[in-house]
Amino acid sequence: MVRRSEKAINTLVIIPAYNEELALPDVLGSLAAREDLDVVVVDDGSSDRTSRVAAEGGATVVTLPFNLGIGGALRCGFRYAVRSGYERAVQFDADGQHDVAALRAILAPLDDGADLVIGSRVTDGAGAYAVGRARGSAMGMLRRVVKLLSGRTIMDTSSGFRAFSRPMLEYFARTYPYEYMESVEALLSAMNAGFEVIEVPVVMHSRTAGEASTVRFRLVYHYLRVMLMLVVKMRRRRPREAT
Amino acid sequence: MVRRSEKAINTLVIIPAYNEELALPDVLGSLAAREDLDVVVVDDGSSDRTSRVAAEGGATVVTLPFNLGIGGALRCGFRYAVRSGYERAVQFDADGQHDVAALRAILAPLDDGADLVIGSRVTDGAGAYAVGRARGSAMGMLRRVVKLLSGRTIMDTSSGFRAFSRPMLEYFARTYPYEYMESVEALLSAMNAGFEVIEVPVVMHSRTAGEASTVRFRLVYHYLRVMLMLVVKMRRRRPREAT
Amino acid sequence: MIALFAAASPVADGGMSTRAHVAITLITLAGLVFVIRMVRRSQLRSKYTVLWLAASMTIVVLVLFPNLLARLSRLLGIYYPPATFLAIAVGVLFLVAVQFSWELSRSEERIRVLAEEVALLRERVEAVSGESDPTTDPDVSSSG
Amino acid sequence: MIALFAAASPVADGGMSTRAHVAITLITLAGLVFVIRMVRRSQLRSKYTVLWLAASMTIVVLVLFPNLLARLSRLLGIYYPPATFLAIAVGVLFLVAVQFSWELSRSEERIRVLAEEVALLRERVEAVSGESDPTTDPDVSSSG
Repeated sequence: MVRRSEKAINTLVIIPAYNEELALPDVLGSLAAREDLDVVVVDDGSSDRTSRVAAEGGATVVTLPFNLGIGGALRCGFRYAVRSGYERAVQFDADGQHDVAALRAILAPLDDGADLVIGSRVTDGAGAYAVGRARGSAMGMLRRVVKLLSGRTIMDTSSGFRAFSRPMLEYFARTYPYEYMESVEALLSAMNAGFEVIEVPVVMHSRTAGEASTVRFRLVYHYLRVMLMLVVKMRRRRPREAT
Repeated sequence: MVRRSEKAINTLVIIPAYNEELALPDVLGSLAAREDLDVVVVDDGSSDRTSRVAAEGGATVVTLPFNLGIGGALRCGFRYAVRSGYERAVQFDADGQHDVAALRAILAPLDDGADLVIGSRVTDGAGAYAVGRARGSAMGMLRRVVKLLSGRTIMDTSSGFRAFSRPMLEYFARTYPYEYMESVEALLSAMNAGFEVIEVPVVMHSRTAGEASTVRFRLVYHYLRVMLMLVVKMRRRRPREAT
Repeated sequence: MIALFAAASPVADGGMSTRAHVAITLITLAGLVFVIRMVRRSQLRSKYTVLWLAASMTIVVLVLFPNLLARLSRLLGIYYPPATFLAIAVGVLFLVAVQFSWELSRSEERIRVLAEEVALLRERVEAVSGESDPTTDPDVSSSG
Repeated sequence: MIALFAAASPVADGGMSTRAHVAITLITLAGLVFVIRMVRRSQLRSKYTVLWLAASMTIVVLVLFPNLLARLSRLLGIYYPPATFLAIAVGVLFLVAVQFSWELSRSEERIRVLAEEVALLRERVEAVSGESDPTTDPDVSSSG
């Protein structure tokens, strides 16, 4: 089932992209310098030229026939990684938020047995990323929920800068959640299934295109929904069998 | 549309398999001795290594993206057989219940114009297959229902060891039922559509992994449901046009 | 039949008048015919068939034996038997709606899986047939 | 409007009190707005739009003309008009549910067909691109 190019590249960068034709070229350009990485862009049913721009940028392009949301695009990327035989993968933002220089830091713990590495914005030692007030309090709330349900303190529960081991990829290829705030749900699900989760501080750029789109009311609704789902669901998971 | 290998193999063995990584190698091994057969394994959304094991065993593998149940897997197999141009096919169990030696007996009647040949466990002359009491009485009930609705006595209405002619394959590729106890429904549907059904006694092994999983209550519900559906549906079918 | 309906005095048994009885019976029978026609055309899966036939039968039984409804009402402490009837109907509808939301969740999940599979297939086909964008890495395009 | 509601004395016309009238009217209007918003966002297929608008309109008519309900109740032999109202609502919901089960059956069948097609396509693509398991029949693998 191994399909990747002949060079012994075993790391895949997964970039979920929805209408990102403007930001994508720079991101792919910065990744092109790294010869040891393959890049797949999952075009989440974009209505602009995202797919074309991604192909021109040298990435493998997987085009979803309609918008599935970030969770669905990621699961598709995980499935691609598993089928193509990659040993590890990194989730990377299409809008230039993540820094290629930070890839080393986020990939290193995988070699020491970590299954899921979270590149965290707010740990001490992280860089210049300024967190707005509303966002900050929301992050605090999620932190408390995660602490309550897993017993562990993860500073940046919703970070989209993450690295995955092969077993983690296989698990998420089947089970990655796709409802709003899927990153928190996925994190808890991984911890519950017994995967080794580690957090490392990374520098992040503030988003180029500001997305303050999450209206306050909807945000509250989604937080309540996520918490309800987590509380209801998280007890049921069986511990993962040893890999 | 003919795609099968150049050798003039016109018989396909269809093996629906759901999480059968343990039993499958032996089954495929015993089939490999027969040079005149092609084998397709329909992996019904297994969560284990069924697909891989099947490919390693030399079979063509068709992998369903999620579990469709035995009826769905079979219909997919029939569709594969029709598209690949096979003249006849045999349904074969992945769990070692069926005997390769019995293939000749079950395939022979097709040459004499039969469309559907049922390898029957309980006809006189069949071998050592021991039928449990609950199963026996259930089989008796089904026999009576089939007799009532078709006027014919079929001893083993739910046998999963069957051979199909090309016209039968084409019919089932479109219409094979997929709800629980689909084998009985398929049998009646074939008889109602005017296909030639024949029953031959065959030796069967008892299942390696016992599946007494059908709880009594559910079983009763399903029997009632099947009978209801059969009674309601079976009158409408048009007689099949001459082939 | 007629005797049964006639016996159903407005208040005593079941609290429904003869007319109401006839109306409900006719409507229920129409529903039964409708469901059976759908099944025959193979347009309805058997689990739904069982559901609707069971619901129709329940109504038929309650209409044919008004005493049953009256007794049930007394048991439940409802003073107006037709209200019991409506309450049962609403309860069934609720269960059906829950079942539907479960089926819809599963269907949506399956559609998502299919969309992902189609996307992966398309990538494969384009790589093999070399028809993806010309600027793509030639190594990948030529692998077909 | 007010006059209409006021005219609806508890028993004479439709048997509903003014308060019940106002409550039902408000709920129905809210439902109408909800349906129209959904349609505007193109989230509702037109067949469902027709269904829900028709249902809402029926309720509005029955509420605005209580005499209609009273007469219908007499016709059906129901002595308590609000029960007629509820019975109609339950009947409509049953029909809707039957319709939904039919739609779900069809959707599920289509999803199944798509899943089978995707599986067959994947087999083809892997055979052609020679990337399926190396132990596969070389004749097939080399055909790409």
